[in-house]
Amino acid sequence: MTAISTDFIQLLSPLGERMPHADFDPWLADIDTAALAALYEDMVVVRRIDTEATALQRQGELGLWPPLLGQEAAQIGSARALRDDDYVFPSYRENGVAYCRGVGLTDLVKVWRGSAQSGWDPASVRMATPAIIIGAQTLHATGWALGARFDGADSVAVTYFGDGATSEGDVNEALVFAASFQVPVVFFCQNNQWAISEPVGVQAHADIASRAPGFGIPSLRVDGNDVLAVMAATRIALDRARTGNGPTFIEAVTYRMGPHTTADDPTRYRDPADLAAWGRRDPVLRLRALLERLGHLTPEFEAQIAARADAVAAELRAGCIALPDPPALSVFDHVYATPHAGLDRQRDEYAGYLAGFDAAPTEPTAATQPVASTPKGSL
Amino acid sequence: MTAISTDFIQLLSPLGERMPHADFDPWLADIDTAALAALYEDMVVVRRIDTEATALQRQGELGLWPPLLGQEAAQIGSARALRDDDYVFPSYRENGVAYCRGVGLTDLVKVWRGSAQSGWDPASVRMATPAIIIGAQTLHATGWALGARFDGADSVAVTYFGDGATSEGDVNEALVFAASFQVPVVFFCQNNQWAISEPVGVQAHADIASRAPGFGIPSLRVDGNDVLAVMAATRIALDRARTGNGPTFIEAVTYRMGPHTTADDPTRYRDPADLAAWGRRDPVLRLRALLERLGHLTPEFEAQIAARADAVAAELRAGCIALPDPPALSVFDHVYATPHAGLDRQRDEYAGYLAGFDAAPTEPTAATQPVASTPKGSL
Amino acid sequence: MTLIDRPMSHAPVRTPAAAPVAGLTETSTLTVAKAINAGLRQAMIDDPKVVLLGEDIGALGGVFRVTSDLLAQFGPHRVIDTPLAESAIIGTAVGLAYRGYRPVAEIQFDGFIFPGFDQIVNQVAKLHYRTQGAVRMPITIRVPFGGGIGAAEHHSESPEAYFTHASGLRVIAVSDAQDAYSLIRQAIACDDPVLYFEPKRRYHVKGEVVPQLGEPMERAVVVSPGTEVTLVCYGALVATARDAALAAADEGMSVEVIDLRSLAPVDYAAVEASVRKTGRLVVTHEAANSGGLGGEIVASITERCFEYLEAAPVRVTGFDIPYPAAKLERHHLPDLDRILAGVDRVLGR
Amino acid sequence: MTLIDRPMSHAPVRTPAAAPVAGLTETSTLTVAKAINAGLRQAMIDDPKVVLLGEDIGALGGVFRVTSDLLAQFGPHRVIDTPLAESAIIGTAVGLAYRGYRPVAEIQFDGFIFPGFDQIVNQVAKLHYRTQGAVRMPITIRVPFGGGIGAAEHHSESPEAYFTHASGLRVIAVSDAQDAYSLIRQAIACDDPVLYFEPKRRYHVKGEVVPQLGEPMERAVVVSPGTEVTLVCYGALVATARDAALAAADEGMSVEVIDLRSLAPVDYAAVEASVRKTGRLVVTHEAANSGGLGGEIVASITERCFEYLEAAPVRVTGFDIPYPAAKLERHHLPDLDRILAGVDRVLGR
Ligand SMILES: Cc1ncc(C[n+]2csc(CCOP(=O)(O)OP(=O)(O)O)c2C)c(N)n1
Ligand SMILES: Cc1ncc(C[n+]2csc(CCOP(=O)(O)OP(=O)(O)O)c2C)c(N)n1
Ligand SMILES: [Mg+2]
Ligand SMILES: [Mg+2]
Repeated sequence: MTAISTDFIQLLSPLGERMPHADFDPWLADIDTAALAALYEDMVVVRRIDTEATALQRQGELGLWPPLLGQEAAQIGSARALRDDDYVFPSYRENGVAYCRGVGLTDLVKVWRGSAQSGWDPASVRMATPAIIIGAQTLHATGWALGARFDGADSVAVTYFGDGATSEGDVNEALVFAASFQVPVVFFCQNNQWAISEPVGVQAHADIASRAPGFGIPSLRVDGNDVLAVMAATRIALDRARTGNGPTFIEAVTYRMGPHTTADDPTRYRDPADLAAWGRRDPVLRLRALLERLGHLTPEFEAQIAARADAVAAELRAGCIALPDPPALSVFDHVYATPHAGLDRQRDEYAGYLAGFDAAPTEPTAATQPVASTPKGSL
Repeated sequence: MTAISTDFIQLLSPLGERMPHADFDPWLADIDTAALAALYEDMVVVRRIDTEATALQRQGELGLWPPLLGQEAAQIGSARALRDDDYVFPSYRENGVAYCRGVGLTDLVKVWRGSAQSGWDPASVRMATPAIIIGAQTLHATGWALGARFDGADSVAVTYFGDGATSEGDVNEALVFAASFQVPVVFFCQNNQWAISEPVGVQAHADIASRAPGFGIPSLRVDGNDVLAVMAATRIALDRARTGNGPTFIEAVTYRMGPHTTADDPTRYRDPADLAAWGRRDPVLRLRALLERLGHLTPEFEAQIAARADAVAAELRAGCIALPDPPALSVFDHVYATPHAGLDRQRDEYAGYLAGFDAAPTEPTAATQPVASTPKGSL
Repeated sequence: MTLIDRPMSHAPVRTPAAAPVAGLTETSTLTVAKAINAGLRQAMIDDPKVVLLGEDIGALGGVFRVTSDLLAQFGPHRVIDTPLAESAIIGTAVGLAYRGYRPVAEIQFDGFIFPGFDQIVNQVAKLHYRTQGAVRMPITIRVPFGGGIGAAEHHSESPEAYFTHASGLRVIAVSDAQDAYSLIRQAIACDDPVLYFEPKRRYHVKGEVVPQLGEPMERAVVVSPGTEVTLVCYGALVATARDAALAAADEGMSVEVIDLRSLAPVDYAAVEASVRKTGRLVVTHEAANSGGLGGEIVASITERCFEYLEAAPVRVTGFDIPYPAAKLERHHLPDLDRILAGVDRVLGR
Repeated sequence: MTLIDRPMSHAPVRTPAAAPVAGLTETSTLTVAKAINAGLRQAMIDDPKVVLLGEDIGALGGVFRVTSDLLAQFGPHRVIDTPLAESAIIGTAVGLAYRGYRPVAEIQFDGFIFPGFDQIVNQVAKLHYRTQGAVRMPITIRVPFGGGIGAAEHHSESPEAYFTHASGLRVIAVSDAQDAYSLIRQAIACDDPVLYFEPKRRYHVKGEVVPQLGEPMERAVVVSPGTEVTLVCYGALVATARDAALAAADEGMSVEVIDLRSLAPVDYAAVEASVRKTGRLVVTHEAANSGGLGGEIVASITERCFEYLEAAPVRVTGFDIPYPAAKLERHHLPDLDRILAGVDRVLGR
């Protein structure tokens, strides 16, 4: 079993004790019991979304799902620190963040059902759709933040990425550009200890958080399973950005308790003892314990949260199953924003080809074609 | 004028004073006056090579030349610390290093005359030929060092690159891989304050040397115009690598006193006062001053060095001018190591085409083709 | 000490494997994935300088299990899990080649090759030429490619044409278990850099594998003889093309199917011989039409045997669109019906 | 405070320029480089969201001085000297586009585009499609391209075909001062991403520039009419092709020269109209033959007007080699003689 490094900031112990912290506490002055309860609800709900989506995948309704199990505090704590006019540039695992941004539940699964290459209009929730090319989005965030600086806005770009992503050139170049231009961007790294089958030790022999200062970017290393530490750190970073002090790097030390995606089999590479140890640091149970200590964990409260989670799950399931298949010719839509002679010709030809099939529906049978109708595969 | 940061290790002051340094001095125990004189000769000779090559370019004999003027200490101090079985992966400016590795003088200019895409067989001098794609060579060094580790050898890869290069993804990925695999590689960054027209402040707001520790790689920041500090630092890094302690990063703080290349015009972007200030920190004059203090700067010694520099310059010039033009059909050679049907066909066709010209020499006249016969251009 | 230092954990210990590893000794029925695995194993037995590197290729055995068991059998100095950075995977392979190794790099999915593109086209492809033959780049880059698996974006692409335009590279695409086994061995043994494309959606298709090197990898093969139309294909579409030829035969059309195997160089002698016979050419691939290999083949064959052509050659390819969502991919990928429509077209039917 | 902090120098102050900047108002004689400069200036005047970014484009004005004076005129928030990293230049442009900007990125030389390749083909090209039109990528990527200047490696390449295979991009190559001016303005105004290739070795060639947008950039133009052979070209080779047409006329052959201008999409209507008339096609480019644009054009024209072709189309291109040393480049680049030989061949002479 690998030892768990605890060289990070923690405000909420695994047992739910609230630990005072002189620098961070002022950033949480407004987090009263009601606020804690709201955070708890968020975390329960996104975990439930995760469970439901995993079930939908197992039932063949989704091709793939990348679970956030274990990373609820990292995502909710950071996302709930954002303002509406901030802009998120995520990877593929930030379903909890997307939930907070107001992404529709069905939109959340559209891409994993294979109905579209992305689920929502980024402008409507000020959150880009998932970046699958590891690390690419960190540069987009940096560019957006540069634009925000030019505009004199005090909005901030927040980009999410994993421990594995820190090895990619793009992420390091994003640190270079962000430092050079002193743009309002927060680099939020969820170090969940794994990049598919590779433990974080393959990527780095030093703490991930220690990377950024060498680029001239201050960094914070927090217990990523502690929603309060995450929220305070994010607020500090956002405040620095808003007040013209440039980028900040946050490493949220957490753990991917599920598989990499539903296509993955962690038993091939992961010591079960590790998982058990991290289970004792569960971010949801921890906040629950605090609420219990605060006397807020009434049966009514629990029932209310459970009802909300159930409702969300039901809505997700119904929306997912009801998602219409995209029409055949939409395969040609939106390649370009303006007309394109070559593509128009191909569309016309293919429309004619489809029209040539006698039988209704006017589509090829492709009987011998082994194309899966529901998507599967890895990430 | 920009202030010169002197937050680095210096053993030899700009005035030629030898400053004691508890950590570094033990690494220079063998550097007696004769050794200093040899280093001085190297530096004078490579500066002379530089001047001669620049003159050859001005006279149309070379298409381009990237001067090392001002960087002699960084290159000689490091290159003279290497063993024969170490392997150098340079950029395009390491002509001083190449000289120390035993690269032939004519081979040094072959590529800049446009006679070949590289000047020498890397294996013969254990130095790769110049990498023009900024930073690419740092990964090659890392891979070579990984191989050396597999082989159980105690040879070390040393890669040279500039301050600008530190912004490229490749260089950062090289740091990641080198740290992950703990390979015997030395990252030698000549921070000459400029990437063409961009001052180092565009690339980084922190010292370049502070980059590496965040990757788990220790680093050293030395006065790059001080041949002794450079040599000691390189020896320390090499020793770490040889004894299985992995990579080290060295930032040699120096100054590009010439243009980026002979195609560049620094008056467009550089404050002359900067150049003057750095002139007072000249690496060659500094060592000369030390030799003077040591009473070694006799007229005989100076004459001997001058004669050697003259001889080298004459050899370089003669060799350069005598370089034969490559034969037409060699354009097809060495694309592949093994036969290739497609290319063979093109070669045969072109040979037939050339043979079809009546007039001797059997080559096209291309009268209207504005292809320069001597190369020019930028880098 | 003035080192700006911080404590480092220990480098992984790299111990050689203990027991001797056996390769394939007799004809066996294997999936494409297992055939590549067997070919890799044999190459590693044959030459201690063969090392594998890539993401998740060790304990996991790769996301498609193509490198299963190799870590256990050869140890971590031969099967190297790398940090997550494709440019570095390729660049490190270049350095290993400088030091006399014969690296086999895995790119996890087709769409992830692009961060490594610069090292491939500017270094791997050019170093032998640049150094006038002094530095060899016997690097194999394995890439699972193609669609039809219902995957998310970047997991179904066909980037092969990009590499056929980069002089200095060789490009292979295999279609069945036998070639998967034989050609990975040939690719690794080749002193030139080879892009080796694996037909992702056929990984689980079984076939007989004779443990031999077989035909040289540059040769195209006629996988189904015919007289009226030459149908050129490679990778996963070979099976579809064979099905199309069977279906065409039912309709009385005789289609000769050629599996290119080598995409660079293309075995034009073989294609030309067929087209001189049939007078009609159809080329199919999943990649976009514009700039795809189909155009190159049509142009080259037109140049070589224009007078033998009885109709304009036809391309049946993916459209000029980014790879679409899984639910739409069957409207992008050439399938049996679209290939047959192409055959009809070239026959003027 | 628990921030792992270190002192930072101040961010560069970004002040807008003071005096109003004037664009080109009357017909002027300009070099190609100055014409692009004038087009950039006009685009920046027209739309405050147009920003330039790249290496050395500020104080230096770019290594070819194409962005000369723009920093002084528009200030450092419109003309941005970036750190040395191409992937970041493109990725930052993507982010700026997300925020409503219209970025113009400069790649210093053709061979340096490859570190940015992933961001171009996986992000710039695909984002509009990925987001079903929600996110536009009105990014222009300027690339000086082509050889003939006696430069070192990576400074003379013709990578355009790679981008014509990447669906979602538009690709332009200009040949003279007028198009340089008009098409950079059109490219910047276009809501799709555009790769804009600049004919490096013609930067200093002068021509008359009317300050107008001119023909839509998708249109090919006949730059020299003829009846017997259609000669398709683009970029720096347009001048060579015109010379070849003149020389051919001396020998009694009538060659119609078409400057493509747009390489993706190709204006096939224009090429087809010409080939229907001439029956003969020659395509020339500096890029390698295999996988180059020539094959695509030959294949497409063969598909479209096979029955009009009187001879196999001919390609006159660079060879399938990495760009050679300066002293050898004239044996790689198509020149007047080789183009004439191609014209002879297609005419069966
Ligand atoms: C450029 C690129 N290379 C490889 C992959 C395949 N891949 C998908 S997720 C992943 C691991 C990512 O690990 P990390 O950054 O830690 O994020 P996590 O999945 O743990 O959230 C890999 C290798 C990819 N998507 N993109
Ligand atoms: C990938 C790439 N991008 C751009 C260039 C163009 N270029 C050549 S040298 C140079 C500046 C390099 O600066 P630095 O790394 O500090 O090295 P120096 O020239 O100062 O030795 C640039 C931008 C290049 N050669 N390669
Ligand atoms: Mg991770
Ligand atoms: Mg420099």
